[in-house]
Amino acid sequence: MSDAAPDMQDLYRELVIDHSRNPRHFGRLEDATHTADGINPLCGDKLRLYFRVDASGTIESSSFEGSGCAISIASASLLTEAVTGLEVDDAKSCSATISTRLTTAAPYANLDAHLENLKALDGVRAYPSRVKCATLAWHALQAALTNDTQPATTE
Amino acid sequence: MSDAAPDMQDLYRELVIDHSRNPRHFGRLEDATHTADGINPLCGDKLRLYFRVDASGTIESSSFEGSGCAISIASASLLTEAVTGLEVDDAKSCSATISTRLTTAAPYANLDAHLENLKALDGVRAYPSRVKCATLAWHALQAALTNDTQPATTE
Amino acid sequence: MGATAKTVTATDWRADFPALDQSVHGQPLVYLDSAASAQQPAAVIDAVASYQREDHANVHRGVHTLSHRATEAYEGARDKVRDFINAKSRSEIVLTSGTTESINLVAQSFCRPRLQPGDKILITHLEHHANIVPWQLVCEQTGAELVVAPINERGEVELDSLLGLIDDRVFLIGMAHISNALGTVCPVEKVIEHARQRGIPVLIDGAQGVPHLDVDVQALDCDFYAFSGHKMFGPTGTGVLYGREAILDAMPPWQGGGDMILEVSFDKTIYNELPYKFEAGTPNISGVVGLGAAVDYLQSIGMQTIARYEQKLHDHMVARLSNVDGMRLIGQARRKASVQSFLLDDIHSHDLGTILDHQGVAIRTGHHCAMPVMQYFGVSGTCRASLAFYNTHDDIDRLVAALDKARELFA
Amino acid sequence: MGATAKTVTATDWRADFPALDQSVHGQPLVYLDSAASAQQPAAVIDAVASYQREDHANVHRGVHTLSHRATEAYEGARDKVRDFINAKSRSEIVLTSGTTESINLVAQSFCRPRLQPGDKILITHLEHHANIVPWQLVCEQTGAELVVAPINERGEVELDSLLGLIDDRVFLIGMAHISNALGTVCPVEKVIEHARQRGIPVLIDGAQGVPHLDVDVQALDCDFYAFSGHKMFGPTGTGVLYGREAILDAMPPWQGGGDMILEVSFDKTIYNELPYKFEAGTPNISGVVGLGAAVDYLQSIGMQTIARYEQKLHDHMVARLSNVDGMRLIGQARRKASVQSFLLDDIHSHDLGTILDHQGVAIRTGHHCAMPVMQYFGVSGTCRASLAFYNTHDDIDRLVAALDKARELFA
Ligand SMILES: Cc1ncc(COP(=O)(O)O)c(C=O)c1O
Ligand SMILES: Cc1ncc(COP(=O)(O)O)c(C=O)c1O
Repeated sequence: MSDAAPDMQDLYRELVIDHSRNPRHFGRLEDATHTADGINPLCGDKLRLYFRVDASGTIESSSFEGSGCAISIASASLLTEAVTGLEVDDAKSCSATISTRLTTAAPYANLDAHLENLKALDGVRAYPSRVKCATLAWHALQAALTNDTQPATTE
Repeated sequence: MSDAAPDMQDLYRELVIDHSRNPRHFGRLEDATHTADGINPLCGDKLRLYFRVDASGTIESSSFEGSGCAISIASASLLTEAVTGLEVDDAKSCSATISTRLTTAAPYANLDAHLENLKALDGVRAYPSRVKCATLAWHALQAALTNDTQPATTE
Repeated sequence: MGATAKTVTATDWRADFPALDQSVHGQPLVYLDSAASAQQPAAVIDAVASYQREDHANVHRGVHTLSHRATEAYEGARDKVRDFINAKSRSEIVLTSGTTESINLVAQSFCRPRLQPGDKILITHLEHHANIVPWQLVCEQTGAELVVAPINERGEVELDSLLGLIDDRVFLIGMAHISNALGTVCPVEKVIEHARQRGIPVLIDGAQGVPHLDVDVQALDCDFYAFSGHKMFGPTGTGVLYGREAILDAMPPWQGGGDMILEVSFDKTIYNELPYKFEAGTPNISGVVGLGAAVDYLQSIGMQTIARYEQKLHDHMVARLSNVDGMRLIGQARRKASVQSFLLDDIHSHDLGTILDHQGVAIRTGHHCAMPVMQYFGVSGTCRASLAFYNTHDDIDRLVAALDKARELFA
Repeated sequence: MGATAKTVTATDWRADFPALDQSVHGQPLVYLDSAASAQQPAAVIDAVASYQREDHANVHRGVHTLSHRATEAYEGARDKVRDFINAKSRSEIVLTSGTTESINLVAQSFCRPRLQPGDKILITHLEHHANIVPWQLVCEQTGAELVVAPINERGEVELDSLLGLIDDRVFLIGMAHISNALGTVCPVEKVIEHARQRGIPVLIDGAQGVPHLDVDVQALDCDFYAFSGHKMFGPTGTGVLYGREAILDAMPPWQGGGDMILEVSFDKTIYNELPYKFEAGTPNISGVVGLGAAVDYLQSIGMQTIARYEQKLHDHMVARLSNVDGMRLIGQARRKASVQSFLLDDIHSHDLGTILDHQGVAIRTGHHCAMPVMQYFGVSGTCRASLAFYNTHDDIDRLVAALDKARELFA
């Protein structure tokens, strides 16, 4: 199993394990202006994301709740850190950036400083069956900010 | 095709072609005491057999009507010739004899004189998909004489 | 047709089909029964076998490698089918067990909850039982009425009569793209155009369309299109229901079970999104993998090439058959494809089938699951020769020679 | 169990299954996901391929040689299935696309026309969604009520509670033979005995029963028994509904189409006799041929030999897993077979599945289409290792070693 271990550690990087064990911004956001659910029927991941957007279109605060695997929880937690303080449009394009990063085989592009931590998710690329876990929160972000009422799913 | 022709003529013997073209006892028997339908969904054969059985249990007269392939018509026609004049029980055992003859690979047994003509059907043995055509009338005979109300089918 | 098709030859294609390379009763097989079920190219047979030898597991719910491979193979085939018939979205491709299930699904999920007594389902007189009996069942269940547009003695749907039958009570129109019994190519485009104007949904039974035509559901603009894998050189037990997304979305599920749900509790069950809502239980994974391989194979030749080649062969077959003494052709539509029904003298179709089989020529005989067509023509059954692109001129010669023999035998 | 089983070894059987002879992530595959879908022996894969290469045509309606061969192969497989489960008559063997369709068929054809508001369908808390959602749908359609018998913390159906729920409004009882999520062998014999006394029909979901037990439907005396080909080492897209002849006879058809009719006209349609009445359209011929080959294969080993071997292996697996630190076994019924669900520390099942896969060990994770079971145990999913007779002690060692690795990684 000696050659298996390194890869696994690439998927379950320290930052991922940390965020999955101690998710940031976990819980309901009482005065949220935008919210959306994400469901991954494959593994039963269920997330609800909350955002408070102020009058100028800035995401003042973010949070999430739900349950899921380490990858989906870490991804949601990293997301809340990354998008808080962004303009809505920037957050959306950030969602697109990350989705593309995780789902295509293109060389990794540089990431803006505030997205730097999201590189921790890069390991999922090698695990096609887990990509959806990593992108779930980002789909839900997209849905929340476009006020889509259907829960986002990864199927 | 030279080796194909003889086999075919074994299936379509002269007597079979004759009975299929000029079926005996064809038509409805007005004062029938026993009747039954035979349906072969495979080729759409539909027969109705009629028998008048007298008080002593003898088949006084027989007839049939319907449509079907040469084999099924010839078989029904030959049947009406063979069983007229028989006791009901003898007719039933005759039905069993012929069904066995056509559906098993056992060596041909001798046939009583009144069944002699039925040898003309022996050729179907080599055509498994046509055996049902030859046995249809005999199933219906069985059904008629046991007063079964369901149409006999060969499926 | 014409000049371009002359250069196309079936010889290479034929070699792709292992089943065609055998003798029957000592004669090389001539397979003229593709309308009942087509043979498979080795590419399909091998795709199924190697899926099974290397990649099989259950789909959708697994994280392990085989399950992932199986899911990719299964969902990849759905994408191929989408592309093949040019559906807008993969959500519109519901994988079923065949045309029959596809049509029953529409009858039960789309029609049954909405049909009111007095509503009408409009079909034609040339339909296959699969496009008759499901409507009879749902009409009985709801008090709706089955209305049948007539055909003429050439075996064509009478377009004007059909359009004349359309009124405000018509809830759905179901019709074949190509008749399996007569070969008639039906005027589906015109019917769809009229129906769309009146907001009436149309289901096309494409079981015989997809193997012979270049089908584009967006161009057709139909609401449902149903077809079977085994008639398009793929495995039995596979089929497709194409449905317009908005319509499928509004329909309740068909069967209940695994995979068609997002969440189950005893209080409340939430159904999955399209197309999974309609795919309860473990699907026919290996069959669908084979269906995907069949699409690849057909696309490698090109449906237009196939249609052109077949049209030529069909016309040749009809011409040759017309010259056989004692021949009665049944089905002489002006637009016709791939199929010819006929009777010879007074020889029963079943007998003729046996005599031809004895010479290695496989045709189908009987009612072809289209009894109303038989009733219309006043026959209990017909002989039917049906073509695929793997058939050749030589096959037609063999058919005609076998018919001549049959006449000798019954002379 | 015991002495006799000791002499049995899986090594030879394993070699019959091509898919097991491969590496995943550089490790020899350990396949512990047979409860989701079993692998096929080469005998099945080859039977399907050679049917397709040599004998394929449509069944039932053809006079030509291939059609006759296909019909014999298809109907021959039905006879094998009849023999395998010891049904009284081949009329009682309805071939479907899987357990899911079999159960939906009973819900829609048997129950829907008869259910009155206030009638009850009684199931248990450990059912697969395939034995829940069809009943929810038919209850919604008819106003009947779904009643659920409880399970206990070992994952056993509480027999007394179940029997206590039986009253005059119970129209049908549906229950699993073996739970796919928990491995519980359910007390179906006792339930059937009580139900028979009260004249209540019982459907057994045998999807997990048939691959592991020697099933005899006459000895069981159930009214319906449903199972899937792909869980018994046969092809996907095949399944069986066994039904008592008198009951099937009285049921209206399920789907409409070809083959399920004797006669169709627009006025009146006469349905075919059993079992064809329930088999509309072209069946999954090649799949059913494979199912027949799977039955032959299983019978060549013997279901009792299989059950004995598996029971030993199962008990060994449970013993080994119990000794893993941080292990929580879910499902500890006193009668149990082939399956063990578990959780390890606080590692999410999905993560554990990935880590095991990376070591070549294929398990299933998630809700196993049995969400109510997950709700009962208060978990969103479990890891599930499931066995077939091709698994070995070595597979269990590999599983346990992989779990140890996972604990290291998440330590
Ligand atoms: C107990 C049980 N019932 C029903 C099913 C459904 O079987 P299928 O998906 O083959 O229709 C399964 C398998 O998933 C099962 O394990
Ligand atoms: C025109 C037409 N519709 C429907 C069907 C039914 O297809 P299947 O038997 O594959 O469900 C057929 C084939 O038999 C057909 O030719």
